[in-house]
Amino acid sequence: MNVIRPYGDTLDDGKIQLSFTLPVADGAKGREAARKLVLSLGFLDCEVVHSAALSADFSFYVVYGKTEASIDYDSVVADEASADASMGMDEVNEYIKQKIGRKVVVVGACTGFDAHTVGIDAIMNMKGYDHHYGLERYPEMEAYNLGAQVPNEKLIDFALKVKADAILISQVVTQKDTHIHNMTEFVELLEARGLRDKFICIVGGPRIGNKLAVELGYDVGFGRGTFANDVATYIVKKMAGEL
Amino acid sequence: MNVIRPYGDTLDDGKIQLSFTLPVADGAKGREAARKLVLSLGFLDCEVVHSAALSADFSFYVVYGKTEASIDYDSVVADEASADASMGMDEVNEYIKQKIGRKVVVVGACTGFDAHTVGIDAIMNMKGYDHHYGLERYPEMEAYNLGAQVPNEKLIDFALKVKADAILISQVVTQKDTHIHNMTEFVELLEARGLRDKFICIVGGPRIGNKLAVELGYDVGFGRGTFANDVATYIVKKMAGEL
Amino acid sequence: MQPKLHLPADRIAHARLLATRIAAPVQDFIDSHSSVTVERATLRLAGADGANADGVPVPNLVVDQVRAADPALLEDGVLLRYVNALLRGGDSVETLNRKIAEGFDVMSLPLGDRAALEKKAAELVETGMGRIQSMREQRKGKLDEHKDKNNSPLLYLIVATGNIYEDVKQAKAAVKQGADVIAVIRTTAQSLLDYVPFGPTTEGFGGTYATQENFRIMRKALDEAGDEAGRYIYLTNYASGLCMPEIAASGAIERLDMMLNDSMYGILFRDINMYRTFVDQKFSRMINAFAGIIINTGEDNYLTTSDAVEKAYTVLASQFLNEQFGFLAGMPAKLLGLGHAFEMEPGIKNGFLYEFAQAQMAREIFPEHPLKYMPPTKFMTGDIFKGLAMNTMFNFVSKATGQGIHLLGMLTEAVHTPFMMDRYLAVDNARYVMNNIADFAEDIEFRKDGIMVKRAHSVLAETISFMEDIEKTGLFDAIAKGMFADVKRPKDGGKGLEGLIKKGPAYFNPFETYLASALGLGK
Amino acid sequence: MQPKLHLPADRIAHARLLATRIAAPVQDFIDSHSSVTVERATLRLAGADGANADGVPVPNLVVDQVRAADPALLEDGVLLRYVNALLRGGDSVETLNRKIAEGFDVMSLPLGDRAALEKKAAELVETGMGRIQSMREQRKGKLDEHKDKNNSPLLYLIVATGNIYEDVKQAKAAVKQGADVIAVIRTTAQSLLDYVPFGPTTEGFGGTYATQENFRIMRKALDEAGDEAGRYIYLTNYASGLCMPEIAASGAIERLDMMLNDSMYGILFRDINMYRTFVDQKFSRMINAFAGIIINTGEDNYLTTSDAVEKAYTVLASQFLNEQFGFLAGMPAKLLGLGHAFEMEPGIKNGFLYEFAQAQMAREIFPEHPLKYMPPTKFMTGDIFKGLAMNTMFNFVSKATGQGIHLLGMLTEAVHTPFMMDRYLAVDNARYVMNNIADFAEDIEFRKDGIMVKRAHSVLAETISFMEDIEKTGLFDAIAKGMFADVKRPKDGGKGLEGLIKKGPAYFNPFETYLASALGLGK
Ligand code: B12
Ligand code: B12
Ligand SMILES: Cc1ncc(COP(=O)(O)O)c(C=O)c1O
Ligand SMILES: Cc1ncc(COP(=O)(O)O)c(C=O)c1O
Repeated sequence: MNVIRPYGDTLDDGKIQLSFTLPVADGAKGREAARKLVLSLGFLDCEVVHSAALSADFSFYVVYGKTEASIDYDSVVADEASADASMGMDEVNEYIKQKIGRKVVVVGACTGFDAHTVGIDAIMNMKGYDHHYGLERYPEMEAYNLGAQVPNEKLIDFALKVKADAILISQVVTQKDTHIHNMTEFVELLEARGLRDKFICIVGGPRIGNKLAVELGYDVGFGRGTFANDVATYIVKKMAGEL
Repeated sequence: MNVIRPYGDTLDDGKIQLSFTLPVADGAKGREAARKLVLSLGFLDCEVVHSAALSADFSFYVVYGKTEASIDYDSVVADEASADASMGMDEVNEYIKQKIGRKVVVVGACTGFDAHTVGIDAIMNMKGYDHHYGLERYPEMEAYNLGAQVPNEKLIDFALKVKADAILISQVVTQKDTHIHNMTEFVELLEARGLRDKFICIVGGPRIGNKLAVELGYDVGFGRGTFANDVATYIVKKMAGEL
Repeated sequence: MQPKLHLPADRIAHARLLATRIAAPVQDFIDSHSSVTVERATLRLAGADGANADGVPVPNLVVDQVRAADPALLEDGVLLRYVNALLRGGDSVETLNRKIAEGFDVMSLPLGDRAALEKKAAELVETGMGRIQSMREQRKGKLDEHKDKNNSPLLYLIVATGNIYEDVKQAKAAVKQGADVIAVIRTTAQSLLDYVPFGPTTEGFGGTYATQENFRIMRKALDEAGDEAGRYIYLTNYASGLCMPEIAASGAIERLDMMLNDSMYGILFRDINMYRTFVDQKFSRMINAFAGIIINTGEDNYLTTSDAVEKAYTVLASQFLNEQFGFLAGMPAKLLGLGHAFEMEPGIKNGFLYEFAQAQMAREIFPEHPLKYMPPTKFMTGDIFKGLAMNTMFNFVSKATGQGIHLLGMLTEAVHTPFMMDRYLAVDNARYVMNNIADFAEDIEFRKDGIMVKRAHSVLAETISFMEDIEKTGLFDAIAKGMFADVKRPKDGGKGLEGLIKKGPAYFNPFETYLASALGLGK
Repeated sequence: MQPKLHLPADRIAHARLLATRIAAPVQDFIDSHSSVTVERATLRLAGADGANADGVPVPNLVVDQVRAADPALLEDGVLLRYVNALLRGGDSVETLNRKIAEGFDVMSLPLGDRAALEKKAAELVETGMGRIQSMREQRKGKLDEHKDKNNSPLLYLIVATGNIYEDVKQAKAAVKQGADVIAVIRTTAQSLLDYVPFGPTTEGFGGTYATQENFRIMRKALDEAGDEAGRYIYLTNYASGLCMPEIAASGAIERLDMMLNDSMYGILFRDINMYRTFVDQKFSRMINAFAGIIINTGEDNYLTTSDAVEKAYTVLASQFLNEQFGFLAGMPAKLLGLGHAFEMEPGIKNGFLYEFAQAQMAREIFPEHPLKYMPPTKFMTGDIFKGLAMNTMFNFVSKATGQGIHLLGMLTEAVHTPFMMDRYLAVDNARYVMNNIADFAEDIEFRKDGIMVKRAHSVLAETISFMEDIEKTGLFDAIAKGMFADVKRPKDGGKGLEGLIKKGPAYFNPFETYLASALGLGK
């Protein structure tokens, strides 16, 4: 057991900063409402240090609260696919040669109406991102980047055509849960066509977590700060049965 | 019943921004710990949008959470003494003439080790604060401002000497709850000397709430944004038995 | 504002000359073409409106009917057929619209007397253009009434809930907080729809459908909020996409004040066919110009994919081109809200000086243009506190260089579409900074051989050499070769090419003729 | 940095002349007086240390013993008696300290041979001063080792937990984040204690007791953290208060690098007697000077009670006086961290220009001084987002005017003493801004008749007229009349007057003599 709590300036003081809007007018009553609301979240102690009117019927609050909430750090399991020791590009290529013995084929796209290609480009394009080359540069990989706004159906067809080992999907827009709809549709299509087991299915994007991805039927999900070698490591280890 | 929830961009979406420190290293495990912690506070949904190392053993998190917590706004009772319709300076003087018929004597000080006089000066000094004259300028009041770091004992002696109607205490430093110790000591001293009923006891400061003040045995507490006329209104109404 | 950069006037003039030379062949192409959306926009100006039970708008129905009858007929312009139906049926525009929505085919009637048709068309032009003219006057009246009450630069806030009624709430709150301009962001991918949805809408993703009814709802709300706040609130929406001229038409009719409208955005960033886009942008801009609507161009987009330091010249080159295409569509400088952005990586040493220099450069090269300045987006992260600081610096540069239209940066840019409180914090920050440095621009000079002066000179030089290349290559080929924004767009690729129309010798479009003459455009 | 303000050199010279004239009579008074804390500081330099069971420090015990024996004896200086006890008992300093702490009265021994006493005292001077000298060399060694690795300006962060061990944690984190200077804030009201607590402490309010042991603990921690970070970390504490010289002595011994030390702060802001303060500040500054410790003066305090726009001249006047008293105590300009602050109300139009002008003015008038620049505090509110923006603007001005020591503003200034994350956000902001505008100062000029130039000229003019008034009135009377900071301090009022000592003809203080000669101070 290693119980931890938020830290302001003293161990276990439980200090947290919050800010939010309430759909009520600014004023003493609003501030008291803000305070009660925060207390109802289980804070022991709460100071509304600022309030301001956003309009006649909305008001903004800055609050510092103190909580006794804690978690056992030992029991926390990091759940980020890109988190820890990934292999570098050369290592991945070596690994493919050693353990797979043929080129690994990956297909990527930004699906649905999503046109945010910078993320998938960062993973796939030659030039890569932040000093990490993209998958196109991996000699032992064959990488196809289909770009923006690719319908799920089309992506699957293409993956079949090039005999892809892995499909990489990027989802950036999350408003109204579009990404969820879109990600779900993709997996359902695959399953309907009996193809789910043919591909390693990977999804990424700044608001994508591994948990969510797995829940929706993907093999893995990658969030912000992912680099090509993180994904490559996952793919090849998965193919080699080491994951 | 008028149930309200935090508002991000849609009614009842329950969005709240949080930031805090955890006494663990930055990384995937830390982020997961942050997420779990926020969930344990009763948030439904929580995105750790940023983390950074503060040192090898401390890390910082910015989080957006979604809560279903709500409160019934109708049941909220504003509890800020300075909140609503206070009389203006002229009105207060008129009120004293009409309903009290003699000068009202007030004594103020920044007590204990607290040397933050700007707040009590704002309430008492001639020039006042933000276009609200201080009590010294009220013709129907006699106001004594004893300044900084006044021991509680001395303040009481002085109040007795000038036959004060009200004692005004300012407490700004709250670290390690100094203000609580100090405020408590004052009331205990008064009670020990059998004087509690002789004075209207008022405390103020940026982190002082009315609730706290009343709990500690004061008549009332005033927070940030108080003006002289708010306090004056309270004193005279209390003296006239209208509160 | 005193110039600070000592930019050589002859080089600037040379760049403008290059822009005219680059634009000229494109303009020739444009003048001999129309498109389905140009035709639909014409119909809208004439009064065509409404949609059938499947949501297909009346203007689309009319164009489709003509095409179905004989695709070759499109070359005469579609208005003729609509006017014909009006005359033959003796209906009001409203009645005809309803009939068409209910299934009536305008091609079911043979063409009537040409002179009568032209007369009726001239009446429609008078009514339609009169309506827009009166909107323009209303705007002027309101601006005069609330003279000098707007912030300078204008503070521009977006709403993007997807639901027009929720947008109204957010917009009103934004006005209360101090916004001058409200832009209703469109739903994801609307630019790829080859029709304009009809009626009020409540279900968009990342934005709200641009529909004429939504325009009307928001216009009304902003007029109210503006009257209350004692200043005019500029309403903004997006023309860009497969329906540029139609949205411009609806915007003109509903008194929008600004529209996103870039001569190449659709090509580069939405993969819309280049011929189609060039044709569409011209007609849409003529409408914007006549309606007194300020256009906002999209140079900021170059920097979301390319590096802001390296590719600064693409922004300036695009500004010259957008200016030129604007002039060719009859737009005066004061309606040309040329775009640029504060998008450098925040870790760059002296990055602020480069940004300052470039913003000042835009100001000096385009002195009468209400420059549209975009906030940091690409390097925003979940660190909202860092983001707020970046926005503070951006607000500083904008005020210190006298920008015209200031898009407020959101501290949560990397997280979600703006919460109401995010917008408040943005306005509050801008107002603080801009008031606190109010006259800084007038109070300083740049060192003659300093970093800022050198930066501006070198960006101008790079721009000129880039534009010389483009002139040599030709704009169509330059785009095809990926010289802009690192994307290659084949000339016959992209969406919407099938909607391009070669004008026939009998092409009839009295609205175009009217606009061209009103805007002083020689044919 | 190129001057930008065109300030008239003759007026600046005149202001300096006024400062020498104002300081001269005060200096005469100082030279003929000592105080209990000057005596105790002398004892500390000689090695007196420790405390009795009630926590009364050995230096206080010695002084009290002398006074108890005969108050008149104080005029000879107390060191004599301590040396006498050492000689008579044949003890080491440590043994004598222990004995005193256990109750031994130095006055129980009659005075021995004068020559022997003087010789022993000279030995103590050599040891004591040697120790300080070696600390100075250690500092120089470390600074050379990590040359040019510090930020410019130096980033200064406070820790204020009340617990020295917790402070260490926070300080190390702050170093990790990028701080150059760590100041351990003192506990509330320590400045009013007429003794320096002993040993490590864990219970302070709003800060941690300044004790020699706490200094040592933090020094060690910062040396470690600095070595790890590859830069020298400056340790700072507060001399001000009733024990200025003693804390200066402990600081010199434990290799502090900076100390808050203002010639009038105690008088004005802590109601300490003015005679006492002037006497104490001199000796404390001589120690600081010899130890190579940069002092930070407290002009920012004027602005926490008075208006920063109106009373800007009080800051400049105080800087001239602090400079003068510094020179008189043997301090070179490079150790004079004169204070000023960014404390204007954020709603002021062009407030940024005034702040910029004033910061630049300080820089130009005090070109070699490592100016200490304080962040916004008074107008910080619970709106942490606004506060962050204000700090961003402050960081900008600081870098753009080449300040020396930059106190980082906290976004939670109005809420609580800094959380660890608050500090991180502060450093992160400063580093971003300062790198992003790195060479801005060199890249701009001020318009000759602009707002900034005018502002600086007018503040200088007001300062001179204010100093002329003070000269006429005399500094003691000027303070008594409330001419500074709107507070009136009666000459014989305030705390600590009873501890003032008129030096007798036989006053013996070889440390003072040594320091005066080492610092080149003529008597
Ligand atoms: C650039 C940008 C654009 C550009 C996109 C250009 C292009 N070709 O990509 C343009 C201007 C076109 C644009 C348009 C829009 N945008 Co945009 N845009 C951004 C912006 C500023 C940066 C995104 C970016 O490039 N990040 C850099 C890359 C490298 O990071 P990344 O995508 O997170 O990718 C990394 C990881 O997530 C991961 N990853 C990503 N994908 C994948 C896939 C796999 C398989 C793996 C393994 C990993 C992985 O690895 C990458 C490298 O580490 C963000 C705000 C921001 N600062 O984040 C808004 C943002 C994403 N946009 C937003 C919106 C709403 C839109 C619009 C819908 C607005 C509108 N209504 O018009 C439009 C519509 C676009 C559409 N149809 O999708 C919102 C999304 C809100 C939300 N959460 O839903 C954001 C957050 C802005 C905001 N606050 O409102 N946008
Ligand atoms: C100015 C200032 C100082 C000045 C004070 C000068 C003076 N003569 O007052 C100086 C420089 C001396 C100072 C010193 C210290 N300060 Co100080 N200081 C501040 C500062 C910047 C502003 C306070 C202020 O003047 N506010 C303006 C007035 C008008 O507001 P106010 O006090 O809230 O008063 C209003 C209401 O609260 C109310 N009110 C107040 N009192 C009363 C009384 C009555 C009867 C009523 C009815 C109403 C009322 O009415 C007023 C008008 O609306 C604050 C930070 C901040 N921005 O708030 C820190 C702050 C208060 N200081 C702080 C600290 C820790 C200290 C020190 C202890 C630091 C140290 N270790 O050295 C010292 C010690 C002082 C001491 N012994 O008390 C902390 C307190 C943290 C905490 N919550 O415990 C703060 C919050 C800064 C920080 N973030 O660390 N400080
Ligand atoms: C000129 C221009 N038009 C349109 C848009 C956005 O439109 P959409 O995303 O609907 O294509 C932008 C966005 O940056 C733009 O700059
Ligand atoms: C010169 C100087 N000394 C000391 C202090 C603070 O010391 P204390 O609060 O312990 O008196 C300050 C604080 O502002 C200061 O400026």
